[in-house]
Amino acid sequence: MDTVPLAWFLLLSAVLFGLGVAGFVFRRNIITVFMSIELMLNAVNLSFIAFASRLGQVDGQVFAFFVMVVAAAEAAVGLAIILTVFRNRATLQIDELDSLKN
Amino acid sequence: MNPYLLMVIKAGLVMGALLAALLYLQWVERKVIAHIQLRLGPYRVGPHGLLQPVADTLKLLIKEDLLAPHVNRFLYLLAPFLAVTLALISISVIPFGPQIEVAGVRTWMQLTDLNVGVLFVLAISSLTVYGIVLAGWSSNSKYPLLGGLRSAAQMVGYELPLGMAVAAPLLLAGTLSLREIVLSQQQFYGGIFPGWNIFRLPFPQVISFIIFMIAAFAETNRLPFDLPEAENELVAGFHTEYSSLKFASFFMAEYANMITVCAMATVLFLGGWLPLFPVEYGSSYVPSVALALAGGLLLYHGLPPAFRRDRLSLPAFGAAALALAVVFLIPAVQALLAPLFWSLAKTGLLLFVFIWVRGTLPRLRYDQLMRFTWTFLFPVGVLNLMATGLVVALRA
Amino acid sequence: MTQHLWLIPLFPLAGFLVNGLRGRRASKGFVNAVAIGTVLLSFLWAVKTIWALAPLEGPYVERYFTWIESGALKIGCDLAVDRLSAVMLLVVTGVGLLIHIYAIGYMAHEGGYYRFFAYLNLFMFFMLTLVLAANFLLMFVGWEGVGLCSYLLIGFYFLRQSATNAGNKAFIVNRIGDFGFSLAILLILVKFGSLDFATVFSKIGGLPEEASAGVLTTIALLLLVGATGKSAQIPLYVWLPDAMEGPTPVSALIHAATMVTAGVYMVARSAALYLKAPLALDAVAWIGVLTAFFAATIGLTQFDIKRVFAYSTISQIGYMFLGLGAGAFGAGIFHLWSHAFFKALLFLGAGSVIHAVGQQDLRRMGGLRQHVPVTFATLLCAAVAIAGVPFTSGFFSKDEILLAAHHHAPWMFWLGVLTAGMTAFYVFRAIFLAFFGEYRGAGHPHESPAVMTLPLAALAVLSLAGGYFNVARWLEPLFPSPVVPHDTLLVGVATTAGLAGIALAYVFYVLRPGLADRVAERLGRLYRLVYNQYFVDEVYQALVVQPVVGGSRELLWQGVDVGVIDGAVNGVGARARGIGAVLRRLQSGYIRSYATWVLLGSLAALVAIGVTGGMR
Amino acid sequence: MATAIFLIFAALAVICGLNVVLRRHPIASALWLIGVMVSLAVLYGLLGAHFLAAAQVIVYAGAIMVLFVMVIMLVNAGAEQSSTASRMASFLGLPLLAGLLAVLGYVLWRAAPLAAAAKPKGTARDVGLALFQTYLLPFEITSILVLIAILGAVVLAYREKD
Repeated sequence: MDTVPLAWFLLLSAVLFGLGVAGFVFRRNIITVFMSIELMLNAVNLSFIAFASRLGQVDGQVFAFFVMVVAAAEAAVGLAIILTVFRNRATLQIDELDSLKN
Repeated sequence: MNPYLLMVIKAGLVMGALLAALLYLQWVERKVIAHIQLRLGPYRVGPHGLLQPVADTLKLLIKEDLLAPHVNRFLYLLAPFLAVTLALISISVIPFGPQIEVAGVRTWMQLTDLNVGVLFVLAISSLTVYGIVLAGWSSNSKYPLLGGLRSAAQMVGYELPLGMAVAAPLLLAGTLSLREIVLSQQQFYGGIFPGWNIFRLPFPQVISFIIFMIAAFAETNRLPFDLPEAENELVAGFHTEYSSLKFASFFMAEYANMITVCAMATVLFLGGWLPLFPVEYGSSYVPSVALALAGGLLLYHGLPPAFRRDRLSLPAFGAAALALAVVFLIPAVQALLAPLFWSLAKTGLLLFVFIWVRGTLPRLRYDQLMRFTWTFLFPVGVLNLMATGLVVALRA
Repeated sequence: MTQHLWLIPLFPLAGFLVNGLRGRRASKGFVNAVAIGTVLLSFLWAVKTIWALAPLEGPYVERYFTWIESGALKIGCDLAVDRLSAVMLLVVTGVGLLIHIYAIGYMAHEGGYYRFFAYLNLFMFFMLTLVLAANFLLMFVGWEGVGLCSYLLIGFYFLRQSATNAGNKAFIVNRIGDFGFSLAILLILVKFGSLDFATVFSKIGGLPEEASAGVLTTIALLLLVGATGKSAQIPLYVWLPDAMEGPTPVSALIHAATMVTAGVYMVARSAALYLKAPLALDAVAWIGVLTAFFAATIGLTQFDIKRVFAYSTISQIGYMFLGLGAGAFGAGIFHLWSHAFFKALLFLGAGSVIHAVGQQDLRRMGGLRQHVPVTFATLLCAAVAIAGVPFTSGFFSKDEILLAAHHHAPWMFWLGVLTAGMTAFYVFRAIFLAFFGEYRGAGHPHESPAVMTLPLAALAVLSLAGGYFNVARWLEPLFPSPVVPHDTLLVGVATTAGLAGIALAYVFYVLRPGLADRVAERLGRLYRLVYNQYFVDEVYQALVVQPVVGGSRELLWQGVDVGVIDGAVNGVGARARGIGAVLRRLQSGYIRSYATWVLLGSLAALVAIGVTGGMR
Repeated sequence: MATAIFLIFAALAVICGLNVVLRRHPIASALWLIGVMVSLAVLYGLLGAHFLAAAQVIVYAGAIMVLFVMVIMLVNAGAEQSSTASRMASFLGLPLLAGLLAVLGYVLWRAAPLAAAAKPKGTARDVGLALFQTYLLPFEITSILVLIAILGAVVLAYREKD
């Protein structure tokens, strides 16, 4: 079985990360923004696992595992916050949630 | 032999058997429930309604394929496809027998063995919820949405106790490969009592088994947990807006899921293809004896049949069963098929339990359902896992 | 075999916890049972321990755990018993037990009943910790703890302004002494690298004489500062007379029998140190004899019965210091032992009188002999003991001290004899004023209940007979005593002084009642000086308190606090507000803008890493 | 073979990722995101990380994304409307993103190639041993974190009964 160069994985990771950043900055729906964050986390995980695989170490995978767990915790709390925000403001438009202004 | 060709042959065999089982499982269910309710069930199409599934399939195929104007088309079409695909995938890692040799080709009675087989099944089963959720969402209508929402909460809620229940026997087996899990249950206590995980010392997994089965009921949306399709509250739940073949897909997915979880339970807890008692005590002859008994029973009822229409079918099936019993006496066939028999018998028994429960238990209320998993089943599963882990660690 | 020394202080602590936490809702019977029971257990365990360890030639140490460990420094939580602490143990638990029992009767009608006993138990815990401690730091814990309990109990009637003031005064004055003590502990730590008694004292023996005399003298003097604070010696004695604001059992237990003698105990404990610092030892003797004399003169003129005894306490502790300073450590502890009995008895008897007539002014008493016969009889026992009437406990211990003083410096002996005469005079003055003549107060005095008189009787027996256990001789293995020839003549002089004092008091206050006032008038200015306690409080107020208060107010508060500190804080606040006004522009409230900022930041970070060569 | 698999699923991941960002409707984004995750799971498997591949599907696709879909359905989110409130994001966003990608690309281009390891680890046993031996404390702390997150989510989402 031939091996895929590490750089390809990293490139894919970078592209996905960039997509996540783009979603974070340009999307207006708060849930989509949140999903963009998950996309970024996934992209980083790919890097971790690719490095771990190429270095023959398991540590990177453990790190990715922790990222997943933290992502799960983050999703639970974040979605609870989104629900509460929606309940109070009846909107998911990120630009309407600007009570910090002034 | 070309491994790809072998793979294709095996896949074809498994798929054919699975699809046939799906067809006839529905017939069996209708029959069993009918008998529980002291009815006859399907009787008109074919002898004892044996051709009913074929008729049903035909009906569903030629029904009008409705596509409501308000649906989200892409997802609406994707959902049943997703449901049935995901339901069928898991069967590929489930072992049905040991390594066998047919015409000089040695192979396992299993499509493929993953070293994370259990996780694979869990992963696939965790995706099945999308079929239902998407169906509910894309239908763009009240009841399906409610059904989809309920289903998502229910399946996420019951996946945890399921995982806990699965983890406990894994601790005893020390592997995630389904094949090795079965092989780890090979010993017999006292030379006679099966060392299946459900009985396996130091800590019998009866509790895990019960938790697994309860969670499996919920995961497959079967009574008493069929809230996503509760017909008296939600019309038909997530598939209210579906008709024709797409509707059939959901049905197929449900039955395929049932078969998968029963096969999983067999592998994890009931020793897979392993016999109930050692070969030295003649366990290889059990299939023959069982078939012979069935054949005898059929002949006994069939020779002067209660209904005239059975005068041919009952004796014919009786004779077939007897013939099969004789076939099972041939050593070569016996070695090949006895494990398969055991594995199918156990799975079939569990499937019968599924149907039996559907025929007996009422449906739970939604809040009871959620409270049950979060406040009872999950804690019990965790405790059971902790106890098992402790015992295993102490013995190590 | 381990003796479980920790149990001795633990019992009262348990009592404190139970009474302190649950006492408010518990019945008086329960509170009594807990308070008395724990002290009784403590007493019994102490007796059992000493019995089991007899004859207790050397110290017996129990090490429990390392309390503080830092580098080479290692301070353990260790308890120890030797003959010295055995004496203290018996005094503290035995007299403490009697006073606890007495307090049941005395406090029967007071508010905060459970609180009182909880404090008493806490005091017992700390006092026993102090006594049993096997190193200076643990001793300091007990030392501070008894100070705390003293403060709490002096201010027990905290609704009375004078009581809280007295409590504050005791606490603050004691802080000065404690400061000295803590400095001494630090010096010991620096000098010896350990605080363990055994280690420190054995190292002292090996030190070169001249090279270390300075440090040792400094340490000893600092310890002496601590001792003068706790034991109410010149110049820090001013808190003790005011401490009489507390309930009488407290005065008896803490401010007569046990806590105030902690300084004596501490100096005796550090005998090895003082023997290497003759200058400090001399200072101890000087302070002791001067305190004894001056306190006695003040005692001559007071009319508050408890104040008379308070000055008497100061004076008697002065005796003990005199004994210590003369090198007769055993004699000092012997006097501590007998003093604990008769002074506790004096206070308890005074309490019984106060209980009977409802106030403390001797001028409003008189003729109580018939009304409170038991109290009178027992008080008389205490009085003869303190006056040094032959064959009472005070006779033996005081003579030991005076003999040692004569050996040390004859003038100290003569001053001591004079003091002994005055002591006899003022004690019997109080007795005669209270119990003879006509009753000058209001109401009908009545005898105290048995729960109060029985401890009085027990203490009376101890006061009379306590001297037959010669503590000084028993302690000889611990202290290298100076060889003091027993001189019958000197003993006779001292005894005669005491008897003369009694006779004089009899003349002044029984035979010719008007004489005392005429003498006081004749002396005029001198009498007023002594009557007002030499105006020491006023002098302290003018010399120490006023400058400190004034300096704090003018310089520290108005100058430093308002000007510098507040100015700096306000300045920081104003500056932050100004910066915030600028930075607020960035706070658009739009999450996406923030996200863009984050993006900008991470890009900048990446570029920075690249530029600085983190990227290869 | 491996290259083919990589190319297929990398392309799939990028397509799905593009759709996550480009689709107007949150539920569509969510579904495409699931696509990304499953593709990545396959790539993890390709890299020998079988356990993480399964965990990726179970945790991300099976749990987290179900939560997302549920919340989207609960609040019945519609397609998002465009708004231009954040001038910062509209003007600076694209150049900055381009800059970030440029820097990342530069890094990749300059990065020294890594020699392939003899045998990649990644079975459940490997990860399990690392988790429960080397990383036991972080693992336990993570479990506490999850517990706190559960409590937090419950407290946040709990509707007080009037």
